[in-house]
Amino acid sequence: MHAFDSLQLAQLAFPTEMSTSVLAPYLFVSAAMFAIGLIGFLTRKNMIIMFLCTELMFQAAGLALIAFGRHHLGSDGQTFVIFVLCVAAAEAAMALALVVLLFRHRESLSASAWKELNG
Amino acid sequence: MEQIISPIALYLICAIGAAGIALALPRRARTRSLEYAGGLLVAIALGGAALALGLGAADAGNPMPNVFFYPFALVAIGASVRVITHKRPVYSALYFIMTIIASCGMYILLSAEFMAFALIIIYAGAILITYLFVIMLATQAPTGDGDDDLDDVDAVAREPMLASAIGFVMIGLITAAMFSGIGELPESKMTQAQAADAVLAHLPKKVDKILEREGVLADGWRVVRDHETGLAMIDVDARTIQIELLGEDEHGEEGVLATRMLGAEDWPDALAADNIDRLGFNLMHDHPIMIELAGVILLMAMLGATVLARKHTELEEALKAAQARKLGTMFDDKSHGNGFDDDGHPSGGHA
Amino acid sequence: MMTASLLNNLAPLAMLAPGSSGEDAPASAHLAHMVEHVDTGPKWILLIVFLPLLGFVLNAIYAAIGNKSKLPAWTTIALLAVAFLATVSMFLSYDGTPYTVHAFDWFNLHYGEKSFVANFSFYIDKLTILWMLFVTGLGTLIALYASEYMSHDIGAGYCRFFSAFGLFVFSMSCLVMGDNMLMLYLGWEGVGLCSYLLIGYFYKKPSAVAAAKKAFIVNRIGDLGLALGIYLTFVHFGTVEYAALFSNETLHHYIDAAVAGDFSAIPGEAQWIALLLMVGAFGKSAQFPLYVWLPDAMEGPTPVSALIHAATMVTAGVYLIARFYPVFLVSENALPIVAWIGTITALLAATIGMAQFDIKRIMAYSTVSQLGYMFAGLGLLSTTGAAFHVLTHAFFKALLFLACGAVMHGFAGQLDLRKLSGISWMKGWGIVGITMLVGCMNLAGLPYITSGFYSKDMILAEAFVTPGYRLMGWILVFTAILTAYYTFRVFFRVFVGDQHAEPGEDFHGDDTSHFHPHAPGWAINTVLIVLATCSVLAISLAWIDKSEYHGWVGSMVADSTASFHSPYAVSLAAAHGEGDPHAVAGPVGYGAPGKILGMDPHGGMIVVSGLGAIFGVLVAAFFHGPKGWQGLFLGGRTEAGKCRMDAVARRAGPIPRLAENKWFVDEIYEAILVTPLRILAHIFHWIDKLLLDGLVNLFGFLPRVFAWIIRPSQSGVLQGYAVSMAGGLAILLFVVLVIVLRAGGAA
Amino acid sequence: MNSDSLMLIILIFFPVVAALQIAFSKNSDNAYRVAFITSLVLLLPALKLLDRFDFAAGDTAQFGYSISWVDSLGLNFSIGMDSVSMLLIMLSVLLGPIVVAASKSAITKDKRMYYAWLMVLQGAMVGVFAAQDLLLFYICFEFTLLPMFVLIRKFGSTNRVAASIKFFLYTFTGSMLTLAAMVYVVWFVAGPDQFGSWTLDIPTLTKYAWHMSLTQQSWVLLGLLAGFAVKVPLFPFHTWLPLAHTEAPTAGSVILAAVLLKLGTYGIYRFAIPLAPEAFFEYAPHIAVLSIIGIIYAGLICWVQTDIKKLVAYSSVSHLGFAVLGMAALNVTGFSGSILYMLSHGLSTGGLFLMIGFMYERYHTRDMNTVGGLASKMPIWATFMVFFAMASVGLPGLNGFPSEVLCLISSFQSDAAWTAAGEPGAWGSSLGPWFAVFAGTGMVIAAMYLLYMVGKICFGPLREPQDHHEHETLPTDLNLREIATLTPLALGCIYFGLQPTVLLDTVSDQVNATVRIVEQANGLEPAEPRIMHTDDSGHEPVINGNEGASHD
Repeated sequence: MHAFDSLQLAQLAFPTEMSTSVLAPYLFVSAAMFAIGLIGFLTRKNMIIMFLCTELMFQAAGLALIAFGRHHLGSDGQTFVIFVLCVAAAEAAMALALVVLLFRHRESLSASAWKELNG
Repeated sequence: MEQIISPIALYLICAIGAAGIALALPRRARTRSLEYAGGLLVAIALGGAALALGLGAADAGNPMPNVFFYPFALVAIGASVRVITHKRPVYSALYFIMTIIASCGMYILLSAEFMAFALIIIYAGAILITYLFVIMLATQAPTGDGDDDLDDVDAVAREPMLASAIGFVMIGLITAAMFSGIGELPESKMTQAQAADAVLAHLPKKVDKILEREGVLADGWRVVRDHETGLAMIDVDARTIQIELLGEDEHGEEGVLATRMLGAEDWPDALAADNIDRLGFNLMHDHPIMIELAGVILLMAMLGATVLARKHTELEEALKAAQARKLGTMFDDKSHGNGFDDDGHPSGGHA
Repeated sequence: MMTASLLNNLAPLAMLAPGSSGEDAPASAHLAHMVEHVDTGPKWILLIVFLPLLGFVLNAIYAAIGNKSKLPAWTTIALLAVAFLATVSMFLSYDGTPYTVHAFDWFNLHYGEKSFVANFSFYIDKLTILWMLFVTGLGTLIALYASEYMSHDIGAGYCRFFSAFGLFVFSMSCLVMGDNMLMLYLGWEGVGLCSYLLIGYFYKKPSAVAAAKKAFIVNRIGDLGLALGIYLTFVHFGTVEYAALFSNETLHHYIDAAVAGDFSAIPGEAQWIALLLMVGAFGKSAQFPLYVWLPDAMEGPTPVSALIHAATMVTAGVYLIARFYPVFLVSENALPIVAWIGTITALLAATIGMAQFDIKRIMAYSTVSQLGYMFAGLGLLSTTGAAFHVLTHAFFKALLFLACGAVMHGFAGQLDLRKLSGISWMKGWGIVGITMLVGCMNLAGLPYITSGFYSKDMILAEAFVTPGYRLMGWILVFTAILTAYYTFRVFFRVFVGDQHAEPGEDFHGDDTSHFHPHAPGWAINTVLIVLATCSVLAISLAWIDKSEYHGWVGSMVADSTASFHSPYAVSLAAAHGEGDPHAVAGPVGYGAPGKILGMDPHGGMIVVSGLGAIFGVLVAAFFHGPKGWQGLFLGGRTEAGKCRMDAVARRAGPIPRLAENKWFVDEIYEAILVTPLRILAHIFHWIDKLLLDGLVNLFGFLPRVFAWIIRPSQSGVLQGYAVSMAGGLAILLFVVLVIVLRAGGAA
Repeated sequence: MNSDSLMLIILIFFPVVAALQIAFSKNSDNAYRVAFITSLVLLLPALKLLDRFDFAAGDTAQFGYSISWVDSLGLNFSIGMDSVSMLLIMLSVLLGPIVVAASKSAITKDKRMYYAWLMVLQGAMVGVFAAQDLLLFYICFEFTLLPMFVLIRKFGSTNRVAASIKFFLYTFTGSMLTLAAMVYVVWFVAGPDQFGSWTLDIPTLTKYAWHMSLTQQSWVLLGLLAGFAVKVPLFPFHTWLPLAHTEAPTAGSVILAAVLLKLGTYGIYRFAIPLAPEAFFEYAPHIAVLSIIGIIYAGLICWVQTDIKKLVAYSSVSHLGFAVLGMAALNVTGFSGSILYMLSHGLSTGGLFLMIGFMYERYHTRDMNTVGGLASKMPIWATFMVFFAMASVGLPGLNGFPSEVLCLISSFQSDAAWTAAGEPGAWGSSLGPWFAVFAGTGMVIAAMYLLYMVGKICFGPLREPQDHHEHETLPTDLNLREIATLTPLALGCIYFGLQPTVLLDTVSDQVNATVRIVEQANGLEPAEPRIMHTDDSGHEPVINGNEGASHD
């Protein structure tokens, strides 16, 4: 237990406040993950990967929410992550169904195969 | 406001990272070295970021995150880079699981252990498996180790430079925004004790149970409930608890026979709200409607997915195209006035 | 000429104005005296105006129910006769005080303390009565004539003709009797409308329609001037009612200043009024340059030509100037312009009339020419002369037209004097011949025996005695000779000589040798006789009241606001020892009027113009007269179509041709006015179509262009949109960040 | 709400109810009957209102009725009518049965749609003139567009689609700017220094709007004119009109000419001048110049038209130039003349369009080279044609004349030079004799093109299209129904021509009130002392013209 104490494991240290200097690295990780997810969404042509990238961005948002929640010593952040999870699940279900549908039509997973909005 | 990280360093890190990602994104060129170089650059950037943040905090004498944070962060970001740079979707999905697991580690560091496990169960266990199913459904199995068998869809990234630039500009901006505003974040309104245990007041039965288990409460005693709100009369700051004895009085009527105040010395260690208590209470007490909505969303998604993925007995594309062409010529003819006979029937239809 | 006002040197003569009570009375005293008391007249006066209107309404009803008898004619004649009788009784009952009769309110706009009032009411003074007498009288007679003349149209246009006829007399009455300028304008446009309808009576003939249109539009140009004049009058004097206008003290001051020769004391706007009104008069009375419509107006039925385009409507211009004589007096240039335009018109029209072969057109040009005389008279400060000439001209020109109409009626529309000869000797045409001779003598102005001589003489003499206008006098005398020539040219060729007649274009038989002229009936003959008698009797008017007022007409004019008797004319009378003793002073600074042929002007005038007229007749006889006594033993014509003049005309080069084609004035107008205007209209049309509408369409098109430009951004590729979204978000974040940081820095 | 206000409300909503009835009834043959009876019945409340109207208080809104809608924004459903609105409402109501009756034989298909929209239009027209609330005005103003759009689009002739779109977009674009200007005025008046709370009440707005600075007023004026000038239409914003008129069905043309164009002049009179009096004073000469260009330009274009309907359409542009000129003169004569012009133009041009419609039903062409000389075949028609043409020419005794006279006199009167010199009649804006002279040429040009038209279509040898055959149901000449539709207009022409005083008296108070607004805003002396009598009583009023404009 003492070893863990020295490591300031979260659960035991919970009631203590978390300083902004601790918060900042989490946020940076969150931002980086979000950006990577974004880049992936923008660059990859495979629709499945694109959806994966959106999940990545959800993840980044979730991390930020939890980090902020911890900073504020509240539970709202976690609650919201639950909703994010819900949405992510719903999105995955719908999106993948769509992907399957679209794949059946074009025999391709490329997002560029669908250009009907071309003006 | 103190700068957590020097903006120049931040922007430099972003630039390096952008370059790295741009290099690492898939392309047809058979130069793996470029991808490695990209990976290296990303690593340098991340290392630089960690260093800068750590140094900044250390200089100011501020606390640093738990040491476990660094491996988790490294794995999370590295895996997510691989998610978007790997050419094979299955690997991407697996790397994504890795990202999630690393994130879960960070969740635990942030004392959100329930969410950590929920995430693993739901994401890694359910969602990603679905992804894998779909990937396997829609992609043919690789025939070799090289990229040659891959479609352009997977093998070539679309405008990597632009996207990387935009992405890292976003990082720069978001982090700049966060870091410039982070010092002004309001402190929590709750005391630590409140934050931890305020929820206990809402859970009088749980308090009764723990107190009984710990032997603090004698038989027949229980925590006093507020008449109107039904909250337990607990002062988490002062660590005092009001308890009462219920029973029949001399007239044989049910009522409060005695009340007493338990002091801080009587407060058992076990009397504390855990994370799940708080989360559950928050979820149910503060966001009931959103739960309903989430349920509806999930239901609709289920229905939608069912409907969308249903296999239609549809016309072949070629047949459709042929029909469309036919219709097109028919209307063309009409516009020239010779496709219809006088009664307005398409003249070509009977041929 | 323009700058030298007639009034410029009249200052010492101011006291000569009739009615002035003393030598020190201002020149405007007479005017002020005239409108000092304006009574309210009896309501039966309204009969004169509204009976013709009733005729119009009744005839319109006849037309609606499809009447096919002469009922419209008799209705009209009866109503007009009653109106004439009413006019006569108005004349007889007039006691020297002008009065107004109110019918109903028309314009009544009040603002502040001021108002714009123009009611449907009538102003009666002697000038009005003079005009109304011959308007209603001639109207009745010509309606009678028309009842026979138009009989071939019974059931078709008969009702239409007489309803327009009634409307015309109504409008003319409004014009003459109205008590304000807007009533005058109402009548003015009303007679224009009737003129339009009646010229275009034969509406299936394109030439008639074109002539009607031309008449209306050319008149409208004049009307514009009149309208602007009226508006300017209102704006300047604050009223358009005669009584208020003529009693306006500002106007009196202006007149006094004008008589003193001090035109700089009169504001420009006040002087412009007369010039604008003058344009209206030129239009209606067919003066140069707006005379072109009148000859074309002969497309209408002849009674119309006689009534509207000879006797009444065209004298409206003269009436206008006479009525607004005080306003004209205060304008430095108006009267000289009127005089000279009149002279030019008289000469020009006479030269054209000489070369025409259509007898009705000759009469039309002679009308224009005679109107020129009237305008010259007005311009020479002789309203009396002008009014007298209007009166005599109304009789003899109506007579001439009606005689020509009888010929036209009888010979199936034949009007070419080369195709007719010796009509007087045909059976049933004697009366026409005799009355025609009377009319011709009047028009030619044969001395002493014709009323036309007296009236014309009054104007001519005025020109000779007015300082600086002797040239005008000679031009007018020359014109008189020309008048006598072309008048008797018609007479000698058509009415005397061997009998010969070719039917006109209205003849529908196959063989012209079987053509029998259709001799006039009793109605036509009666009217001709009455008019001829009137023309002769009008001589007497020159002698009634001669001592005091220079004739009966002079007495009528003198008793109205139109009287500003020429000091020269009065001095002329004085020279005969008959005039006002005050006049003996004569125009100071000019000495006695100049002498003509060594005689005093009046006497000389008789000699000159009388001899001129006789000379003109003789020339006509020589060139056009038939052999023998019928040609006064001078003529040598044996055939209808050939005469001595032909040879002269051949030698004269292009001049006869030019004159016959009216000096190509119509063509010149067409070329310099109508065609450019039409081209301009087409240009406007294209500007409208292409430029303006094009601009509008361009604005409608711009969004499309814009859409076309940004359309490629809608590539349809999902990630394209995502990139722009992310980029946009980045930019937005950047902006927000910068703003927040700035704000934070400032705070 | 008293019974009189109820009458006014009936005038607005009863046609709409009838429209619904027509639209949802099963039997399309009844449509005509219902529409006709409705429009005829509407004459009764109109007459009652006319009877109850207090002519002595013509400058106040009578029969007022107001219910609150959105209090915090000051939105009300507020109606009422003063003398000017009253006249225009009467005109609109009078035209109702006329246009319905005129459509009887012309409309054979989609009757329900046609009459329903016609009835909606009828209600909206009354509404726009009765509105005392800015938003209500604007709603009705725009709501006249929609029925007209449908009428042109569905029932017009060959080029109807383009015409309807241009009509709609052009006028709609203009009125968007008008809305912006109106909103600005409302915002300004709601400001703390002014009324202090949101209001859309037109009299209240009028009371405060002139406090705006000249610059503000200029922009407001520009915005307001953008909509109204297109509607009038003022040169050079008129190009939609010939197209719309030519393509519209007869009833549409009649209403368009008789009422809808008046929305523009009414708008100028009711909004542009009172809301931006100083700016209007400043720019009146420019507006007058535009209107004069319109008079001459459009008149000359008329002269070279072969399409008779287009000719009359352009003549509207030319004629309404006089109305705007009268407004620009900014004096009592000008306003009176202008209002008279609105009414008289409605009668005479409405009549002309009816005539053309009747001819078109029989000959199916509007080309005067193809058809003409109809006097011999259709004498009654030709008589009416000449009559209405003469009314349009401005023949004295008919309706065009009084208004034309007053408009021209007004521009004479409002002369800056005379203002400075203290000459009589020197007031109003700074136009002058030259404006009157050039506008006056419009009289000559009107005679030119209208006689050209009458000469071609009525007179001359008979010309008919080669494939012409008699109409199945209509007689050669006008039938009784057609004569009955024309007669009220003709009688109106004569009555207005001979009794303009009645109208002048009616609008006198309202006009004087408007003049006072302008004078007040421009710091001019009240009207009375500036009318000077030219006797030398030493009373020389000093006029401060443009310099006197207060720029507070």
